[in-house]
Amino acid sequence: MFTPHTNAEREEMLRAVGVSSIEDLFKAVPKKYRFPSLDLPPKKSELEITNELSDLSNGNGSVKDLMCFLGAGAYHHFIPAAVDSIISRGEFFTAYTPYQPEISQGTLQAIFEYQSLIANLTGMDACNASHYDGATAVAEAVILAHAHYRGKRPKMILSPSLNPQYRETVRTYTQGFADIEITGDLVKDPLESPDSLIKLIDMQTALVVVQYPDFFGRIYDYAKVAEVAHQNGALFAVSINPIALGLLKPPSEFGADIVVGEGQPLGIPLSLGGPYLGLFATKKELVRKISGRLVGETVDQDGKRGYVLTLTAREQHIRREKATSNICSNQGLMALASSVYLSLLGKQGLRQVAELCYQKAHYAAGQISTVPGFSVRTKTPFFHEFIVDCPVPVAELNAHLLEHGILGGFELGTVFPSLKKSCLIAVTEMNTKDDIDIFVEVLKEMSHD
Amino acid sequence: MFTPHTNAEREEMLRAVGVSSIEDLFKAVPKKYRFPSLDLPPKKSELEITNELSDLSNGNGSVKDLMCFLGAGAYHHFIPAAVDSIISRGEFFTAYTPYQPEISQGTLQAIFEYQSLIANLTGMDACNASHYDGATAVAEAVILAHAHYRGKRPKMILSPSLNPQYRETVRTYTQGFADIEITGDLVKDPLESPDSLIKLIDMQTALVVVQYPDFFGRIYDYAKVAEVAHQNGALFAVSINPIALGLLKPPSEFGADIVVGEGQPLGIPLSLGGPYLGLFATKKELVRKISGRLVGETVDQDGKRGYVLTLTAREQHIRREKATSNICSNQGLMALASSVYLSLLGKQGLRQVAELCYQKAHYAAGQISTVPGFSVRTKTPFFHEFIVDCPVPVAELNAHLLEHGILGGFELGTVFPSLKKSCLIAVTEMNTKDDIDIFVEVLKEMSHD
Amino acid sequence: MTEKTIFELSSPGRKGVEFPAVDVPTTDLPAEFLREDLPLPELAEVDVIRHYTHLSHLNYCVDEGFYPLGSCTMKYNPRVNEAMARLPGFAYCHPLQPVESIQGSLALMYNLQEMLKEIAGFAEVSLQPAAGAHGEFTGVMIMRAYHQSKGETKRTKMLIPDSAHGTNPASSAMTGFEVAPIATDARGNVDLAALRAACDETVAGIMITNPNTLGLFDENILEVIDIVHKAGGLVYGDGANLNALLGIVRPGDLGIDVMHFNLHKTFSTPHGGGGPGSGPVGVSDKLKEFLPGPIISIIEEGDDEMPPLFGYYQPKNSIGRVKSFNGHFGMHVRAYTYISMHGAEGLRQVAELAVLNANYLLSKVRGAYKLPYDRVCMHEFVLEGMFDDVPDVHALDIAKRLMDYDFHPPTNYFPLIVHEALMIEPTETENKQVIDSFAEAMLNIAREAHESPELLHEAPHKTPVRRLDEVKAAKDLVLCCWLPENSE
Amino acid sequence: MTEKTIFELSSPGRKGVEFPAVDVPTTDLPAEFLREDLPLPELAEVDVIRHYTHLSHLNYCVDEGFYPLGSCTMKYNPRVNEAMARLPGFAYCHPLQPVESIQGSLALMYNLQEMLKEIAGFAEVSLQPAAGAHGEFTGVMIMRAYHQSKGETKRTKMLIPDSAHGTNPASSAMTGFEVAPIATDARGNVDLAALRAACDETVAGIMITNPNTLGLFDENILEVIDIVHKAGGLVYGDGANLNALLGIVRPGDLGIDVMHFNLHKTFSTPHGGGGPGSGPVGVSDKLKEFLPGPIISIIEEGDDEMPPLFGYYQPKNSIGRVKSFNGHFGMHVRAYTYISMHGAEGLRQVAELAVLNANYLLSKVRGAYKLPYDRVCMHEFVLEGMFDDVPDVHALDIAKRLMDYDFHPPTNYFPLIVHEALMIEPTETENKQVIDSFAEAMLNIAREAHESPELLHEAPHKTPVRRLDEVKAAKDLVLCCWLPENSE
Repeated sequence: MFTPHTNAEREEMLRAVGVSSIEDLFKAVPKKYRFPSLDLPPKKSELEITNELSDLSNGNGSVKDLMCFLGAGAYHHFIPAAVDSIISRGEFFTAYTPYQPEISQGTLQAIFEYQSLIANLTGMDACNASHYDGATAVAEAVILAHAHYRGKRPKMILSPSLNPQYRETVRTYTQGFADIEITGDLVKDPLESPDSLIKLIDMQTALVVVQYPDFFGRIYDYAKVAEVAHQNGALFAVSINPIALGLLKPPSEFGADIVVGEGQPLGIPLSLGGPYLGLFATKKELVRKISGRLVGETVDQDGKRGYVLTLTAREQHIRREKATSNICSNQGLMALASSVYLSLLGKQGLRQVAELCYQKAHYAAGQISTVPGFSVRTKTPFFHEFIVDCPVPVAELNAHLLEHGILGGFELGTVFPSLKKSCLIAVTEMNTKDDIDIFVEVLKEMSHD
Repeated sequence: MFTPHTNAEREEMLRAVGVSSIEDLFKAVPKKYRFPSLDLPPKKSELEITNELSDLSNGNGSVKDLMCFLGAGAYHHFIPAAVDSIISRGEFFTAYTPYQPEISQGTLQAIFEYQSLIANLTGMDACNASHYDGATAVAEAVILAHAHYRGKRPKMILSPSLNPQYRETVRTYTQGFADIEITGDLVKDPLESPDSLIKLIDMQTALVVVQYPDFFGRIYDYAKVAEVAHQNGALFAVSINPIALGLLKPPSEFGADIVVGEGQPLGIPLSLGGPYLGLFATKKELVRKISGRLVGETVDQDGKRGYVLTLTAREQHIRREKATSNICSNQGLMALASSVYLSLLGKQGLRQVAELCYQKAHYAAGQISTVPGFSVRTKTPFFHEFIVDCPVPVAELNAHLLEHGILGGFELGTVFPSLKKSCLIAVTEMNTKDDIDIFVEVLKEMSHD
Repeated sequence: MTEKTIFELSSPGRKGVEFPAVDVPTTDLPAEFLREDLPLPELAEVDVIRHYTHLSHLNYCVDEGFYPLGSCTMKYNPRVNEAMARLPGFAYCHPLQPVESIQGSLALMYNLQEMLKEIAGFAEVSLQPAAGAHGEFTGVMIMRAYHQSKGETKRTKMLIPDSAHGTNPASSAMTGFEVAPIATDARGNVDLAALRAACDETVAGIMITNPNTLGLFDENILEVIDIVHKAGGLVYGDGANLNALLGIVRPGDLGIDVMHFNLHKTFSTPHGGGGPGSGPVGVSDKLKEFLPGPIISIIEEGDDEMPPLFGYYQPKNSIGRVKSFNGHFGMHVRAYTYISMHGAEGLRQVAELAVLNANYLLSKVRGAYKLPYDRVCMHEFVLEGMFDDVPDVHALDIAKRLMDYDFHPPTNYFPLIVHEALMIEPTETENKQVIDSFAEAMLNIAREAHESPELLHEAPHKTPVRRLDEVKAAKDLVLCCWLPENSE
Repeated sequence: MTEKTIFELSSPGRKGVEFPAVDVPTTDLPAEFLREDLPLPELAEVDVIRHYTHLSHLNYCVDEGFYPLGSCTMKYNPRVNEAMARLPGFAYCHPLQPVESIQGSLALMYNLQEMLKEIAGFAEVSLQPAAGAHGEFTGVMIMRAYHQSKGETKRTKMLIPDSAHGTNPASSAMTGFEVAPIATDARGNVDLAALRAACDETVAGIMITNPNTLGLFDENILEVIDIVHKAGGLVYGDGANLNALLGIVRPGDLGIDVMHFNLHKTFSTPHGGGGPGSGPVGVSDKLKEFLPGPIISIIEEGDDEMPPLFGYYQPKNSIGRVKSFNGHFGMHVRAYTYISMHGAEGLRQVAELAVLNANYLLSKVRGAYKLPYDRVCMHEFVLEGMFDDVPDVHALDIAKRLMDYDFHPPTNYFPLIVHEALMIEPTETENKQVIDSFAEAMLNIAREAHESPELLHEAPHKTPVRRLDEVKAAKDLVLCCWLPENSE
């Protein structure tokens, strides 16, 4: 199976080591606790575990079986078969961090290209080799801003329409920083215009973070917020949906210094929440402040182009407690998946997917708004998510939808007290007109209640 | 998508060719029939075809959902995940026949090892790079025997317990040979002992073909048949189930000159009947008579070990109409799958699978024989298949079983008039005791009818 | 580095897979039937994966680069094909399941039959044959059965132009026909005079490859077919070169009576290091009854509420099955996927761009190499791999030298009617940049042949092994290896 | 050969994937928000597959051979793990689905929590952290939260032995602790005197790596833990080296309060060229309430007829979530598969053989290389990559030279407490033959270092690129490429 030792080999090796049994190798372990008997299920063969997990996985209702109108930070998009074909190659998934560049050019060039693709997509100058996910990328932006101002500017302004899980993660990450103050996000009306952030920005502000499209799917031009932030000497960060950038102007055009976001929509399966991909890109002025891995282009001793991990002096294993982040792994394989995805779709394909999302979402919103009792609350421009106010509790509605094979929208009331009867509906290229029409029909049933 | 030409490139290429449009390249095609409009469904994107085929495949009840007791030439065995991981590598599946050995050593060594594995398994001296399936391998054995005796021995004796599809294929293949006479197989009682073949063997006999275990799962020692065949100067061929050879003595031990068989059980999915793998191995005396590809070991100009296609002078593209077979492709990727499977299971694993099949089949037979109305007809030793006589028409029984999520045995009456109420039950390592007990419970329901 | 064989990697007692213990009461094994030893190698999973990963790295493949192996249509294999064929509902159905439980697969096969009929202009298709040569054999058997059914037992002669595919003579011979070769004329067409002379009352038919192995579409194809038909013969079309004709012309419309398809060439199913292929056979109306069965048909028509019920039918005078079960279903899924993703327009584009690529490449190397038949080619063309002024450079040397430029060589020494043939088929999935670099390599090699021919004679230089001793291989004939003696 | 970047391979107008046309009535796009240009490369599917296939061939990987990267536990990644994580029911569930629709996944996560608790002796586990360093950070935050909850706000000092993992100081600093290093004694254990001296009322705890980065199990571990506990501190165990302890000893039993697991080291989930990892955190009873949520629990007990209903719970004084959603579920599936296939005995065997392999390899190279702490090692050991008589040969030279022997080099220059460290971890999935050849290479290199040191200085010789200019990379800082200017 996975350990190749035959009895004969084991004996021969023990002899070479000079001990008479394997147990002898563990004398340093306190005898009292040595060789505990673990209460684990009996071992299973590959045949048995395959059966067990097939049964368990069949116990789920996946988006392969259900029509999915659920988004709120993770999205059901089409993944071309070529993506998995590449990331299933042992050369990629069984290698590790490219510490030895001479035999890791595959991983290194792939990351370099990933950095390039994300920089091009976001309009930024540089991008790191990825963070864990969108939430931690935002947290790292906050820490970057803190370090950038050497702790002299405590105020971190988070938009109330930034993904609530991201905001929570930022608060967790910054617990140990006595000199960080998180503000802006815990307002009564999470739907207030981004302009209301402006009044919070002052010379104590290190960073303003907004989302684009925002958590509710709304598209805003943040130019004014960015301008005020910059006037006050603060940094401006934008958390993006990378698919939306196939259509929408990049955050660089309205002044972003840092672009973060969740890369999952770029060819990564939903997988109950992970592994995903934290995007992190900046203007060139901030490059040397970025945490995490960076790959740079260089030449070898024969002058041949090659790639290496660079600026490693920033990292924790060298700077130790002076490093600004402890991040060590990245989401290498997911970054690769997103690169393959972006390479396959290219300029035209990404735009097409973004347009499909936009058009289908608007069709769905239009149809839903005709159902008595339901109303579409989102009035501003939106991308592929919008808020629907419902005549029945959302949990009840979703249970009913599930019986009809439909995964309903996110129940906003679980996070926002002011949106108790609202849900957030997401529509992507995976939803056909027929799906949407069926969804609307089922909503109609609930409107009779 | 799959054609990379941009409009600009197309134009540039046309200019280089010296024509003004692509249509100009087809002037040799009769104008009347040029550019027909094909009535095909509108093209589908990858997203759409994926949905369509997911729906179609969900319209099947596969052995992943059903308990399978169906065999009769194709078997449901466990396939370790490593098999598909290897055969999915582009280096293997997007290469072709290794005509250029310097850049095809991967395929060549893999085939060489396949030949070696099958030779070791069957006890033969040599093996070719595979035929299409078990049926065509038997047909090729007949043609080999015909050529071996230069057409001077017309008689080809096929055992009545040789897979009926194999027998039919032999008859198809030999239609053009005026000097071949197929005999032995169309007897009243297909279950008669193999010794009854002996009386047919004479000096006109080129070949005797038996199956081991036979189509009905029975295990016979064919030593006597082989001896008589050899005494009469005829060749003796055995069609095997490779899994059974994990347990049973190889045909070499009872005198086989040729071993053929269906390689599907060696790590190849059922896939509604194909692609499978035709095994073909012989004693060394017949090596130069084998049709199909052969890989041999040699050295390169630096003395380094390497592999090449060898004895190609036998093949159709050189001998043309004098070749004994027109076979050109082989089942390369399936041969690779079987090699990976055999390498993973090895000596112990294959024996274990064979034992599981044997034991579970015997348990199932024992349990079924307790059900009123059902009786196990097979009294001789058997491997993993056995005949059950049923109190109701087999088609009706199977329809009932299917409703209970069970794939019943093969309806023998569709091929053998004398076995109208019998079915052939196959049991493998995939059937748990629970499966078998449930199966028996459902049979009990039918015994009340 | 030489990779050890899996036998050399074996260590007694090692295990790659474990299986569950027996969960039923046991029965004694029949001692007299048990084998004493099972001389298979013993490896852990990691050993197996590493071994085959190493082997894979010794292969050139389409995923690696240009593979212009003439007549093999080494086009790119779309990844979605692979994903579709592996859908559990397709990959894990038993071929003998009740038809009610496999309607999805039967619908797919039925639709594929319909598509192939439409694409090539035939009345019926059988998906059973396993490969091109197998389809050929099936087709020729059908021709034989047809004549037999008419009592025309004297029709024993099969005409085969010398520009036809290499398997045709063997396929004919296996079926009991005598092969009569027909010459090729100066323009690369079937020599009509020779054809007419051969067309007597013993003619069973002709096996024609069109475009032929020179890559040329026969300019007299209608006449060729007419001559054979008038003589009472049937026309077999070798479908190996169908890639050039998709949406361009339907062989059935031209009067071809029977043809095989190579799903692994035309419809992008992978070549798998030698196979599996898939060789469905299409026939005109009068040959339908002879097809090998089963064929998929609608056994109960559907209506608004119910889909049709698909099942099997057996043609009434079928030649019989040519293999077990239904053919290479896994390949049918891939071909169906490919055809569905192209539609009529897409398929025509495939042929057009395959032909454009071939002519474009030809335009770049013409002049540096001799071109025995200089016409607009179809999807491939044949050069002479020799130079009058450097007589010791051969096609083989050019082929081997191409490997040093990271290209797979073309087919060489085929067709036989061209001296030192180099048969080049770029396919439509290659882009202009790739073709440009291949052309550049060909031009470089032509220069090297004159300036430093030893570079060619000693090529390849950069491959995992150098030229191999084929004579030794055939003489010593080592076809198998065994476990090392001391392994137990 | 240098592989072009995908940007250099782009050709304007090329397409890799097509999408369906819009099937709904359209709405005008908001012109003021639209981007003008989307500067992404344009390639066909074949270009993309070839490009990444080429790149893959430039990598060394576990599937290729021995990868003794100390402290990274580069064990073989079973293929069944990959198949299981890709089961559609697992791969395609949305993290916010109603719990009723994801009972299979929640059951798996619940069972994995239980398994990890049992294996390491903890009271509760959160699967949320995304990687080892993330788990560390989470663990340290929990320690902070614990002290805060007790009002012990003055406990700001984190003790970190100099034999601990490299991320520990950064994790502590990020959480607001001051780091106090503790020395290692002559036997490679924590210096007890130094520890005692550091243990005052400001101590929050210690972050201990055991076995430590020298590959040694601390002989005084119980005392170390006791000293810290008595001072009111908590003990963090770095789980990166857990592979050596499976079934050997449970960190929780020793008194460790909190520990992260590296599923990608110990439990065979693949390293993916840098990630994703997965770093669940286990804690003792008193720290349960601080874990990041959600944690999977049974929200309705099952009975004979009904399975239990699994759901989420939020620990009452949770530090809060450390990332979105539930953690790296795909990695949970793999780890669950691995643990299930081993059972208690199998896991113990993993640790035993990992330790045997390390000691066996050590026995072969001892003598040729200096071994600063010569004891029975655990799963790894650290050599000095230098020779007194050839002072200009460095660990880096040895590392680079190993590539010429087709091996991945060990970790070098870590731990910092060993000069020119070479940290070697063979793992249990390597067989004796592989270890023998690696040892032979190490011995050869030691000889070469004396006889022909230039072989080492100029190594590697056989790799796709030679030694790279890292100074230039950091100075010129080219982190991205762009579409060629003339591409449009």
